[in-house]
Amino acid sequence: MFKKVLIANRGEIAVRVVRACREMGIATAAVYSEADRRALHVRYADEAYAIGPALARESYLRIDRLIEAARDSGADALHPGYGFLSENPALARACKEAGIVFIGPPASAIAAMGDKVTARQLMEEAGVPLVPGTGAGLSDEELAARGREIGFPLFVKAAAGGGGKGMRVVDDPVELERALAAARREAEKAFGDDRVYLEKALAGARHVEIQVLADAHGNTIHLGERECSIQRRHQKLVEEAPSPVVDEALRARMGDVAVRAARAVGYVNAGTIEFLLDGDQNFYFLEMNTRLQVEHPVTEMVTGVDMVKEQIRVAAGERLSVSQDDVRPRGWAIECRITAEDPYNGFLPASGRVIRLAQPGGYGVRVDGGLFEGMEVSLYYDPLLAKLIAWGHTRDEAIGRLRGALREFRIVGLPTSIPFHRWLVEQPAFLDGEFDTTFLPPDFSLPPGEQEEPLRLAAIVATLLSHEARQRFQPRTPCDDGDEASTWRPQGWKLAGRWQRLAQ
Amino acid sequence: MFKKVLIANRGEIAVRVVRACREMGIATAAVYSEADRRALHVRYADEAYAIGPALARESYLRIDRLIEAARDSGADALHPGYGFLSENPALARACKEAGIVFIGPPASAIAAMGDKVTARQLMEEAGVPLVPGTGAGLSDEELAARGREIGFPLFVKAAAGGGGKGMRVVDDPVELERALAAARREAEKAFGDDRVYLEKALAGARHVEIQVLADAHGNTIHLGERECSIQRRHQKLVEEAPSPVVDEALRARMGDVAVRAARAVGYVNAGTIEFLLDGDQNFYFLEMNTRLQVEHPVTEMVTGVDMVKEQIRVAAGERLSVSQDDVRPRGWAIECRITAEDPYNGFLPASGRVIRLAQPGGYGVRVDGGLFEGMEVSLYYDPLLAKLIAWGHTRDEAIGRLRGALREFRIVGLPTSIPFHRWLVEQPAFLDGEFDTTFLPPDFSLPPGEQEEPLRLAAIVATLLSHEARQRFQPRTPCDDGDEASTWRPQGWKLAGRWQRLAQ
Amino acid sequence: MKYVATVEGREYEIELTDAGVLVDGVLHDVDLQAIDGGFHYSLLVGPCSHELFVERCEDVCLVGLRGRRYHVKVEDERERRSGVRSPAVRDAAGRAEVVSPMPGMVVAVLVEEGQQVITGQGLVIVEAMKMENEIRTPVNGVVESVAVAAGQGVAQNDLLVRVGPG
Amino acid sequence: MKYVATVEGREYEIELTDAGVLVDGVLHDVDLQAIDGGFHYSLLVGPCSHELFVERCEDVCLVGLRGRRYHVKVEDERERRSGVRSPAVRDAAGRAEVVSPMPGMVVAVLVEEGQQVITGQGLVIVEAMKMENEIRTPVNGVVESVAVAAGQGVAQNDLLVRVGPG
Repeated sequence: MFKKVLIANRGEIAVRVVRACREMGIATAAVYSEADRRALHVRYADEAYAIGPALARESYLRIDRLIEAARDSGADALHPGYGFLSENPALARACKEAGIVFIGPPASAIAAMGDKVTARQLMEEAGVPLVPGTGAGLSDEELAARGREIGFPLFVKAAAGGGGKGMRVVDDPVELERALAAARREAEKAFGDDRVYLEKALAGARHVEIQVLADAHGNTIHLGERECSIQRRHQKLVEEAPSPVVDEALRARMGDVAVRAARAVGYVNAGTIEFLLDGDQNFYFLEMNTRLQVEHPVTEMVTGVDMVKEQIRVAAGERLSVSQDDVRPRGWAIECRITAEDPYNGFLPASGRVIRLAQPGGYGVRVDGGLFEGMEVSLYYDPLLAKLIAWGHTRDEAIGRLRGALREFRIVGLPTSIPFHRWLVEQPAFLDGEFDTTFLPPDFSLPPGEQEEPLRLAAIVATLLSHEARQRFQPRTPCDDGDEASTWRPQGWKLAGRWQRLAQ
Repeated sequence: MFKKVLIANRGEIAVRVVRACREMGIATAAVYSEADRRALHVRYADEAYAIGPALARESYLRIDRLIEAARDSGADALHPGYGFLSENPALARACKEAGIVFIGPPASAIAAMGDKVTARQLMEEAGVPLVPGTGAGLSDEELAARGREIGFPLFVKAAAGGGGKGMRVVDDPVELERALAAARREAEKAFGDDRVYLEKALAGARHVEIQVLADAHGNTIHLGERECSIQRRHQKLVEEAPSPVVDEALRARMGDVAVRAARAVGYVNAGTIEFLLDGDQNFYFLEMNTRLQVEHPVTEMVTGVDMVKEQIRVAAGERLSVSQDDVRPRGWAIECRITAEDPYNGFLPASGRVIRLAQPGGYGVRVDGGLFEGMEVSLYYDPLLAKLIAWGHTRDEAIGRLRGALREFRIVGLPTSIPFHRWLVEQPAFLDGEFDTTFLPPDFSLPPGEQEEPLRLAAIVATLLSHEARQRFQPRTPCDDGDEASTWRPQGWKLAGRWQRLAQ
Repeated sequence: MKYVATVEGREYEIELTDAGVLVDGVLHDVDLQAIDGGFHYSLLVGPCSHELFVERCEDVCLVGLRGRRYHVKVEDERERRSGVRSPAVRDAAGRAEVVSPMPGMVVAVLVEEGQQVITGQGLVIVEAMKMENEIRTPVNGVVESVAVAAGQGVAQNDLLVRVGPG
Repeated sequence: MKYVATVEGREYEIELTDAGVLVDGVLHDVDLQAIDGGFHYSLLVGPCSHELFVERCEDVCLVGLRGRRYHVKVEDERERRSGVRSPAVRDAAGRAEVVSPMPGMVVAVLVEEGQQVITGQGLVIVEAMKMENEIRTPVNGVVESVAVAAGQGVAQNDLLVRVGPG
């Protein structure tokens, strides 16, 4: 087993990897940009190495600095997390050259699946069903022509993309033209590759993905599906396992196809095959994510398998600790991505300081986060603050736990997506499991509440505190201000007692 | 199902019950003493009722006030939690008279098991194996004589007792005499009943208990065992499920006996049969706790059954949601009782204000607590602050998670038992599962660490902060002090950079 | 003492009396306790328990409740009569001032001064959180001025483009 | 600047220099950052990462690290020479002053003035957290004075019984 793992990431996923390593008795080395010196992953790791300024391309995206930090730390393995360089085969190759084990699939598998067009070809050969679409490397004019043939609505996707980046949905030829330019620009920027392709947008389809695990000894298994249809602009907001519409037979079929897909690219380590699933139980390959997914915890909660530990074991040449027969899901798990976005305002990214934090607890409640009091949330990185996962014996129980945990979760100092999640867990369609990827329109913004009571309560509290402040800011003598300010504490307001009535 | 449940308790267990009710869509009414107005259970409940001064006997032990609060709130059921009045049949009877459902066993079962001597007789009749001992109601002289017959070491126990209160271990006749007086005094005070009895202290025995659940439709099942041998002065500190020494066959045997014991007293609701287990897989009835146990979460984690919800269902006349066949334990769970006690100082109770709090998170980690920043920990109540529970596929994995979570758990402002737990999870005997109830001697105090490094680090940090404070408290002008004090923030000390070397 | 609290356009007349808090004349039995010295409060109204956070409470209080954040303006009678605290309302009078709805970086400017634009047409692309956002004009008109250039960082509510009547 | 820091009886000579922190002459590459403005710190010594809490830092700093709390006394050279800050040491000189090791309530006093006691003999029973604790004499001797009575509350370190030489 490894002695020390360098974690080439930040935020909650870096914390997640620190935890797995720590539990396995492996030392951890974190890396941090200038914006992250005080971040949780830096403090939870055994060691920490500065790798550059806040801008990701000057730090977390610098392969040279990551390799140098790994060398300085004496790490014998590197975990890429998700995002950043996790699906860049160059990092996997640089690790290999430096004699450091990359905790992920072979560079060849990353490259094969990373080029979405190559991936489509490989999958077609392996007999994996595909969504109708084009190849890449076509000009805008060629794409426009093919687009008309396939029919609208269409997705414009980046050949090198993934995770919704550089992705656009278009409804007609005029829109297509504009979208191609924007998608190419975004793809060039995000991946250094402006090739795009088209894919038919299937109406009413769900996004359902299969988790696979493979070791270097020829064992490839799947851990069942995740339902990820609650998205806004192709960004997942809520995921669950299992899916409300996948039965045992469909799960077996999808799992078989996913395992076949992984084998087709010589896959080793954890990976995810994303499918579109239509109302007739037909499913179509979308793409393979050759890394840990943000939403891996829901699979962990129902299967009991620690996926990060499996990744590490597999990378160290060990066998998977579970066989396909050992995978017996229990209960239901749902994850909410708690982000620094304002759901009342079109999910605008927010920044600010976390001045108070209260995390939820109790049975079946898991928080994977990088959150702490005093944290400065900046706009440099992904807005994900934490993942709240609730497990229950049944979907209803899981939702009940989620509802309670969302009430307990308090992040004070900036807007977060929590109100959206609180809203979602009351929506009849969500409660019934009746939704597809169009559940949230692209421009979805949370409607303001209609209850009068919270307004009244806020008015009462603001008035009491304002009143108190006004009393306080009438200094009795000009000089005793300073000290009082530092020791003053808001007093209790109790304008009518109840206990007194009882005590008599 | 109930509309509203009054929770006749405080602290973490009141929070636990709020969560269960909330998930079931049942409204909650908390009660609070004057010391608990700001407590978590008051804030998490839908309603809260003041019931008196801080002293428990003026508030949480006042049946009249609890019933009045239940009536005021319109609650149709009352959950007693553990401790306080949970095993006092008078509360169960008062509820019945007030037309409020008591979420617990019938008063008759509480009374039968509450009198430890009656309980021994009933169990003997039901064919449950007993530890050799005496009846109660004997004089000190009679007990002394019988004690010599049974042989030392012996336990002196309160007939009305439970949970180690009023319990003493004695090694010889001289000690017995003194212990009888103290035990009677403590029992009189705690239970209003000074009867005591003797029980042989079995050398090298483990404390292993079986969780039972029974509904009013004749279903009585068990949820397997909990290992509770890590005790200090008969106070449990760490519990786990399963026990390292209980195999499938023994579990079935103990479970059968436990179910028989429960049936013998017409038991309905959740209860626990405590056994002593010797090295030859013989087990002896100790007592039955006719309430939820502090350590119920470890059973929940391995069985997936939410015990508080089952309690509520059963009390509402519903059937248990699980049958004996549904109970298929998965993995291992260990609980640490995080208390306000100083393990370096003989576990002396501590009080103080929680000025900073960071709770652990991630996979397999559960915190059931009443903790919050700003909490004033007083000496009025039990020192339990929170329960940290870690689950893993194996005992080793659970311990690994526990070790990590204990590192992450930060309660700043007062001493806690966390250092003890950190120490425990490194002890070879604990790691091997080789321990009995004598693992910790009665006067156990945690040895101070022998590492030099933490001393040096503490010295460095204290020096930097002292230095900074000295600089700060040399005011430049006599008048600009006040404002600066309120805006001042400790600056970063970075006396030699690393990033600069990389950046060049 | 009498106050008027305004929250999301709704006004409450609030009077603090020895008997309790009168809200629009209705007596509320209020017990407000600070949990940790200034941000976090427990409020009992009658027996009903509420948790609140107060991020700041100056001219306007920012109160967090049930996951939402409410801006509450509190004025006493004198302030209200004199209108001292009423905030200035920005008035674009015929023009649309298109501001950045988020902090980010300008990736591209799609229009130039003097150009005719129609409702919904893209003006500027602002990248934030790795996503591109096309900022569009809410009105028909002529671009009067462009306040930003590609590569420039912008704060939330920074002016991007001023569109005048066509 | 040179300081002497004393923690659990161990003294460290600590010098703050531009090159780093010299601890007993050994250079430490130190990066200390406050996390939330005064209680919680992240410390890097070289690459090694440590989390610390500082509950207070006046005459003596109370530093929490790896679950333990350390009392650190920091003196600069001048203070150390003049002995200004050294705390007075309580000296019982032949007597044992038995104090309550915890806050609680005195349930029973087991001895009276003038009574001979032997090491380990119970003096007072203090109840705390619902448990009775027998407080015993650490020495042989005669009870000089009993400072408490049954039913009385005591704070931690309150004197219970003074035992003099027999």
